[in-house]
Amino acid sequence: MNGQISWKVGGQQGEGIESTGEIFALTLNRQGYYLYGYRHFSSRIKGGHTHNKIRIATKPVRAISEELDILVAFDQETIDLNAHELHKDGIVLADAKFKPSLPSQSNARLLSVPFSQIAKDLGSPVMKNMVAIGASSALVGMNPAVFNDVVAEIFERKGKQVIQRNVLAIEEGAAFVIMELSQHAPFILPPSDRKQRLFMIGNDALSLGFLAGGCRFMAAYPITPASEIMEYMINELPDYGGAVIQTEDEMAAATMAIGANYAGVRAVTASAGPGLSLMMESIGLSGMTETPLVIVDTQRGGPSTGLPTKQEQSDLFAMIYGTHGEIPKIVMAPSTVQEAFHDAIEALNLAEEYQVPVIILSDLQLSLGKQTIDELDYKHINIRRGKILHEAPEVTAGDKSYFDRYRVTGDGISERILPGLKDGIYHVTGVEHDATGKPSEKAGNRKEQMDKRLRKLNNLPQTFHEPIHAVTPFPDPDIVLIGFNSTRGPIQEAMDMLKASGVKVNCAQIRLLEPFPAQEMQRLLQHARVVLTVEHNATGQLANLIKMNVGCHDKIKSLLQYDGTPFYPKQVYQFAKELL
Amino acid sequence: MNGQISWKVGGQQGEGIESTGEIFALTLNRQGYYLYGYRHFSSRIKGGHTHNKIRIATKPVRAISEELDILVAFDQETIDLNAHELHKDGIVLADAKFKPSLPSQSNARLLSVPFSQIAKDLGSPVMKNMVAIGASSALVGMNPAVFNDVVAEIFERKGKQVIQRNVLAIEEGAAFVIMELSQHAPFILPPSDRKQRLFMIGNDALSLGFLAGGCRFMAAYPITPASEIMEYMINELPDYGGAVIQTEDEMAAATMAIGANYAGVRAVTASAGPGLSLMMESIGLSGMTETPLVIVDTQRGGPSTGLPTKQEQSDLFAMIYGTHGEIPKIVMAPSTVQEAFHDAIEALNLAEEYQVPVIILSDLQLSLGKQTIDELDYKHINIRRGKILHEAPEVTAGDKSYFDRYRVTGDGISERILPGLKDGIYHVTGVEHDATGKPSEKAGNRKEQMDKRLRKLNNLPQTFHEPIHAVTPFPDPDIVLIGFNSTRGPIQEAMDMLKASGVKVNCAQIRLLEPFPAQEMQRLLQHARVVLTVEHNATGQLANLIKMNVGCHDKIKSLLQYDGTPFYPKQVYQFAKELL
Amino acid sequence: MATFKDFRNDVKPNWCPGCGDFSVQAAIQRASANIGLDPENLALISGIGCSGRISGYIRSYGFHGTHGRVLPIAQGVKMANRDLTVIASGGDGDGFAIGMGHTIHAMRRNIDITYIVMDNQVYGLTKGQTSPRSGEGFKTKSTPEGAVEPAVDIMELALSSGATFVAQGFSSDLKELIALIEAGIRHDGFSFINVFSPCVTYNKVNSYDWFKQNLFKLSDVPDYQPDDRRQAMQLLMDHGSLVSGLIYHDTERPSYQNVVKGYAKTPLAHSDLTMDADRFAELTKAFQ
Amino acid sequence: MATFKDFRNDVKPNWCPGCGDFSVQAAIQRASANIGLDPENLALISGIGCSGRISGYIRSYGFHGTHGRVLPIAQGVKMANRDLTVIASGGDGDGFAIGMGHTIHAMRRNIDITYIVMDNQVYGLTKGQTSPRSGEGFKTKSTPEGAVEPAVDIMELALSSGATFVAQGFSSDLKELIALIEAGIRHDGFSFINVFSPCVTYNKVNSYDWFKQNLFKLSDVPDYQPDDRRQAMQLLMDHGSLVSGLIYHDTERPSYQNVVKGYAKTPLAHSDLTMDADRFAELTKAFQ
Ligand SMILES: Cc1ncc(C[n+]2csc(CCOP(=O)(O)OP(=O)(O)O)c2C)c(N)n1
Ligand SMILES: Cc1ncc(C[n+]2csc(CCOP(=O)(O)OP(=O)(O)O)c2C)c(N)n1
Ligand code: SF4
Ligand code: SF4
Ligand SMILES: [Mg+2]
Ligand SMILES: [Mg+2]
Repeated sequence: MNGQISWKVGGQQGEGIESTGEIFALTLNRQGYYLYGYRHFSSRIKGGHTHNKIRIATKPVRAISEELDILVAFDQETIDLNAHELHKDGIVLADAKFKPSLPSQSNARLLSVPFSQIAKDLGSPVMKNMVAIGASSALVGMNPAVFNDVVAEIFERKGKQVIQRNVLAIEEGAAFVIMELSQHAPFILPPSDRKQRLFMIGNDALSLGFLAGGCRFMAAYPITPASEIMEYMINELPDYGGAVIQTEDEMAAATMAIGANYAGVRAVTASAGPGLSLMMESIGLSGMTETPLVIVDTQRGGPSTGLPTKQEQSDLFAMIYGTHGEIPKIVMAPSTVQEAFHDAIEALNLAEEYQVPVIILSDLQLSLGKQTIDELDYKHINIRRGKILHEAPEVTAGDKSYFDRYRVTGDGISERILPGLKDGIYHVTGVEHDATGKPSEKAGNRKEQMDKRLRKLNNLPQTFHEPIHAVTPFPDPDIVLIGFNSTRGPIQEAMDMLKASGVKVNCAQIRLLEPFPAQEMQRLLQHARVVLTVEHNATGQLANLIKMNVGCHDKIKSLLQYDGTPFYPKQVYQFAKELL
Repeated sequence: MNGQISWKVGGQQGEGIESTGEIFALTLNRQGYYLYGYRHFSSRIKGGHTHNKIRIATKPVRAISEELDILVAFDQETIDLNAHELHKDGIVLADAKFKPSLPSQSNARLLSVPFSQIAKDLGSPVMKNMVAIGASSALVGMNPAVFNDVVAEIFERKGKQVIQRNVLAIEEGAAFVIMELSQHAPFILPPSDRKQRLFMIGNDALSLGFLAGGCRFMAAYPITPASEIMEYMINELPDYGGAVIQTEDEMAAATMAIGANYAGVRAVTASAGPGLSLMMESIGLSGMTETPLVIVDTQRGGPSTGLPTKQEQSDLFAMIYGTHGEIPKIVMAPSTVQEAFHDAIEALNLAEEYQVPVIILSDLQLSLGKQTIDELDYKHINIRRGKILHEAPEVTAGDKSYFDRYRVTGDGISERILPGLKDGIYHVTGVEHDATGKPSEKAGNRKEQMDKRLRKLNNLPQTFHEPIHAVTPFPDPDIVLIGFNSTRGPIQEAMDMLKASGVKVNCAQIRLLEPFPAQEMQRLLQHARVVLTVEHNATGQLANLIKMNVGCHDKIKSLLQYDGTPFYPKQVYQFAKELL
Repeated sequence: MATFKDFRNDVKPNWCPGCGDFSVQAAIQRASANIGLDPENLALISGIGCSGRISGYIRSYGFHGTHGRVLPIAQGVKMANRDLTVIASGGDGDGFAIGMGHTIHAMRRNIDITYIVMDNQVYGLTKGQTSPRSGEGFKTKSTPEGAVEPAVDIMELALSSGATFVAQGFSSDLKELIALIEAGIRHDGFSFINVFSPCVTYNKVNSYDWFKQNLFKLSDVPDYQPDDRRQAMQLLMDHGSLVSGLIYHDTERPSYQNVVKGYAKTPLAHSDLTMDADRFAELTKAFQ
Repeated sequence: MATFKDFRNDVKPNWCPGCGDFSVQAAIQRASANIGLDPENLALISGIGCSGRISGYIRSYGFHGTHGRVLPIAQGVKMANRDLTVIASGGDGDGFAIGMGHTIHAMRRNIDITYIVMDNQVYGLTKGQTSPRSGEGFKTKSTPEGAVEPAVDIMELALSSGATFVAQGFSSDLKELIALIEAGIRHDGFSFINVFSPCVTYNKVNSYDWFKQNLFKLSDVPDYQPDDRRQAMQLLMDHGSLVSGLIYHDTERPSYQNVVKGYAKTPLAHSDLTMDADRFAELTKAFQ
């Protein structure tokens, strides 16, 4: 498989499948491999099929492949549901305990390994996961000792004996398979560069970005797949003097973050679709009062409660257009873990520079798909707080006069003062207001203030660091593949396949969704024959956004998937091929 | 003025300005004139300038004119703010008490009338409004006795004496002016046809439509300019056995209406932007569970609390796209009082037939602008409840089996059973579900159910009674004017002026905004040279909607007004003229 | 007549083995059968959470709504069809965090529904964050140093909200729980039953044993009269609200449906929706 | 030192002549001056309603938010800058209808802000509908036959919610009101002051006179000790909560800011936001 291996472990939720995958992957990461993980899980706590599929490579990967080399099965259901992915030389490692069998149409090889028995013999049946890890290592020709460090860390608090036992379990699992194979390992991993890289999910990167970007307060309400952000911040913010409040609901979360931002702290909230729908009024308040606000929307299967644990990208329009009335708003969509880190910092900066709400759109696969990345660049960290005045401008009309918080300026951005400053007093309201923030219904003032607010982002598509991440080797492409968020990997791999098959193909991930970079998009599309948006939704929202902002209705096609599963690169490749 | 008169009364809020206008207008309506009113008011209870401008004509009018014949002023501010609207033969009727004066640049004539003095002499200073009404009647050559009936009705409970006094006040006001003029009345109203017509606001028509359309439950939370709907229903529904609950908030209102609809009652809610933003999650629930729901959004100045008492049309995108994930949703936009009545009934029908949320978009001017209409057609009343089964289909698998509430059908619409029916049991959930409504995360089922739901409205643009109200005298127009909601009047009058000036002009009001009637719009636009959307918002939402659905980016222009005031026909005319 | 088996369907609950919610499910099924309900006359409205799944596990009309909105939905159902028995049910986060406003107002409004909360003092479905019912010091994913906010005293709040039926049960005492639910359904008005329903996965503090040790059983006070609100408040204060049984019962105040003027005595869902021409003419005449 | 005049600006309030809210405005201005506050150190956060306009009428940093969200905004402000004195203020609809959930949770959370409600038992700004505080039988636009829901007893609810400072004032008793606001601001924790602030336009029942006749003044009980929650509850029950004065005051429980681990003693708004490379390296290392 081109020096890559695709490995999957499956079983019942709550039975350690997640940690099995985690230990296996973390170790390989430390060995210098690039990994990309996908977790299939349900909206329940214990029981129900779950699996963790991991692609292992010597260069960066950002998509899962449809193929499978090794399937580790803790129950028959796992085999029944997943064996079809195995190619003919694929191997199932299954616990002998449940008397595994292969579906009749499968050509794969079944290795029945006494996971449970070995674990039990070593004193603890829960160690069957370790046996499976050892067995896996044997298949990829890895010395089981490489797991020792990770095992030692995990069981540190449980003492030496437990560590020893788990190490033994891994060894015995490996030994059993080596005996069984009586030949060399079938899936030898090519040597890695052994560099130490980061292994993380998008939510980790967003959290780290917030921390590094100076966020010191978060208010949030738990929800899948956003909770990790809150949980990370809860663990880390106290070290920075900051705090997290788990609020009573999402309206409270968003408005508390607005209050904190108003008072001068970089504050964020994070949620998923249902929470974002509840925050719409608050987002409008941020826009109208020109109070910075950063919100993460980790998209999941909608509508309503939908498919809470499944991949989707269907909140695009709701995030761009979803508050009554008209406000300036920034919607960013990182498409890699590194971009998530970078965009989190940048969102905090833009929110303060433009005094607007900023929504960072993510999706479940980006937020939760664990992957290896080269590094997070310290140089990305920078703090730009925009027009904050630290001294009040001279007060002209005695102590009763107010600071012109909403002064009409050329760029639409007014100077800001943080509460507490002497002689800086002003008023803030979600009602239309004059320059000092006092309510005003006058038609002329209204127009001035509306224009001022809406003008703020006019130049953002030009000044934004990378509104569209485009790879454009061809001046007159047959096709341009376009996506946002986590489809970056499948699209790039599909592009490689298409190129290899002789197609002139460009691709682009849109990183700034609002205000939309129409000119840049126009340039990308004008010489293309076909434009294909690759989207995890049913109505082609990205395609519609392009149609509205750019046109080109006739050449825009969409590959839409909304069954909860992420794209395979080959799917994109095939669909594109058929279009041409 | 072509047999029309434009009259305005102004003063401090809470001082009877509203009732002065009301009595004057209601009487003229009963005299057989067509009226169209515009209320300028603030978000406060007492104090602050308010005025009521009324156009009086012998044929239907649906716009205010920029001109003014008579200004009744109860304070100097009213003159200062409004005198510029008066043409050179215009007259100010002002209370002598405040020593009124005209701005120097005004050519109008000032008639200082002792409103307060006359009223006081008659025993009650509050009757100054009646004096002003009498004075006005003299200017339009109307016998002051025509007001007697209305006065008698209003003061019925206060007794004969009060009635008598008020009648006297009117008479004396008229007498004073007649003396003063010492010539015939300057603005003689042409004779009317004396037909009895209805005089109502859009909110009345919506309420009447709901009542006539079988709505028997409403849950709502007060907000300007929607509260009248709730208040009307509170007064009338008890006569039909129904009930209204004023809820604790808008989430409760929307979900309570969902519960009631689920249980088989036609139930509605109504609000404005802030409330709608809060209902977004609930709208998604209605869409996902295929539970009928009808919501009115009476648009007002946004964003956030914005301009609560001012005209705007800026919720368009939020209403169409504003819930996370993707649901089928109908958004209707009546553009006249009659259409409001008709659409209210139709919304109830469509919500049940398609089992979707239906949003009726209105705007402040349509909702609150009081006007004369010919009649509300009883024939519009019809009740279509869609696929409700009154007997459960045969149960095949014993008493445990469930009814296939979400059976996948060709048209996407499944049969519905109302709770309480024996053997009709099924489950409903906002989580993705199988045909019986039980949660399911299976990819295949997911796709089937999504497709089923989104397919439901495929044909609606074809079957909807009038997706676009178009007036298309020209096959190859120079310009097409397009609007929605209350801009119908200004657009039609502008069209007449344009035609008169030799322009080939068509016009259209879009009545079905979602699903968008793209084909019909395409036909309307294809042979036009210029397309002009006339919108009360700052970003040209309607124009963008057309661009997205139809294209034609190059020829679409927009006239945008978002200062809270409604369009004058002449504005539309002039803007269009300059474009050509 | 229907038996509790008629309230079963073929779905195997998603809950973790040992979860307290199994008992609540069983208790609703038993109580419904005991009072002679037929499954088709029961509408079970549920919130979002582990607990919220209950509407899919009981054979009756079921509506699994959005997080925190179980009570408005349930009230809407009852207003639409007053002949249905309506039970609303969900978690402590659902009812006392995001749904707190609705809970207080539903209690005050007194529409005749029964609200059963599976109170496990934690967020189960989102994998173990603190809930408004978590005790001070309780450690969760979202309170690694222990919760600093005291638990909301929902029983006192219920009394203060004007609820006319306030009870508390425990998953381990199925008999009592069934009796409370029966009484709750019978009560004409809003009945609130908070059930200590342990989460065996994320709450290692408030376990079955913990409740067995700490719960004061009202059945041990044979002469307790639940009709005295002051005494009920006193009782709650005496025991930090760790009391099981029927704590307060106002049998005098009529339910909402019975005081709303004009509201039909028969289900609105069965109304004739047509309007005759005369009536319509009358309605429009008001606008002349 | 600032005087109450420093808390005045040049805006003429929108309120109807005679509205109770004028007194609340004056009381906040006086109390702020009395305790030696400077206008720039006061952040006045207000809700939406007639009452909510107050933030525009007092010279201080002011934030007029969205309907019902005054408390989360105010708590966010305080968390961001603990050196600011934060007053949240709004109407009874704002706080006890749409904002009820936040009110209960803010009381429980005990962040050090002062919440002053202008309770007029009606919706003023939307022109006279019933509010959760309207009494049974109260006739409004939305209850032409009289309200059928009893008024929410917000004082009992506050006590039950764990509020550490619960007081009630009356627009006509400016002296008492000022004293209560001063005490509320001084209290380290959440202080709740419900003020009977008559709406002269839409509430003809609960008028100044009505309150004068019906309000029990705690100042008439010279030995009342507000530190006993049971006694406070008793008192409220005795008088149907028509009591003015400082009803309950818990001086022991620390405010939220003082129990949250790690939370800086100096205002977060003044934090140094930079992160040095070593610290960053350490953070990323956790992901290897
Ligand atoms: C609007 C919204 N916010 C958040 C969530 C995520 N969520 C699902 S269940 C739940 C809370 C679960 O706790 P609880 O109500 O106590 O139920 P339990 O799982 O403990 O039975 C949350 C926060 C959601 N579904 N919707
Ligand atoms: C989300 C939302 N819903 C409704 C409204 C309309 N609204 C404005 S003020 C108000 C209630 C006013 O009553 P209250 O809070 O008691 O304040 P008062 O005017 O009596 O001082 C309402 C319902 C709104 N602005 N926002
Ligand atoms: S996580 Fe807790 S509440 Fe949820 S099913 Fe498991 S035991 Fe029950
Ligand atoms: S309506 Fe009532 S609350 Fe509003 S300003 Fe007037 S008196 Fe005050
Ligand atoms: Mg719980
Ligand atoms: Mg009020």
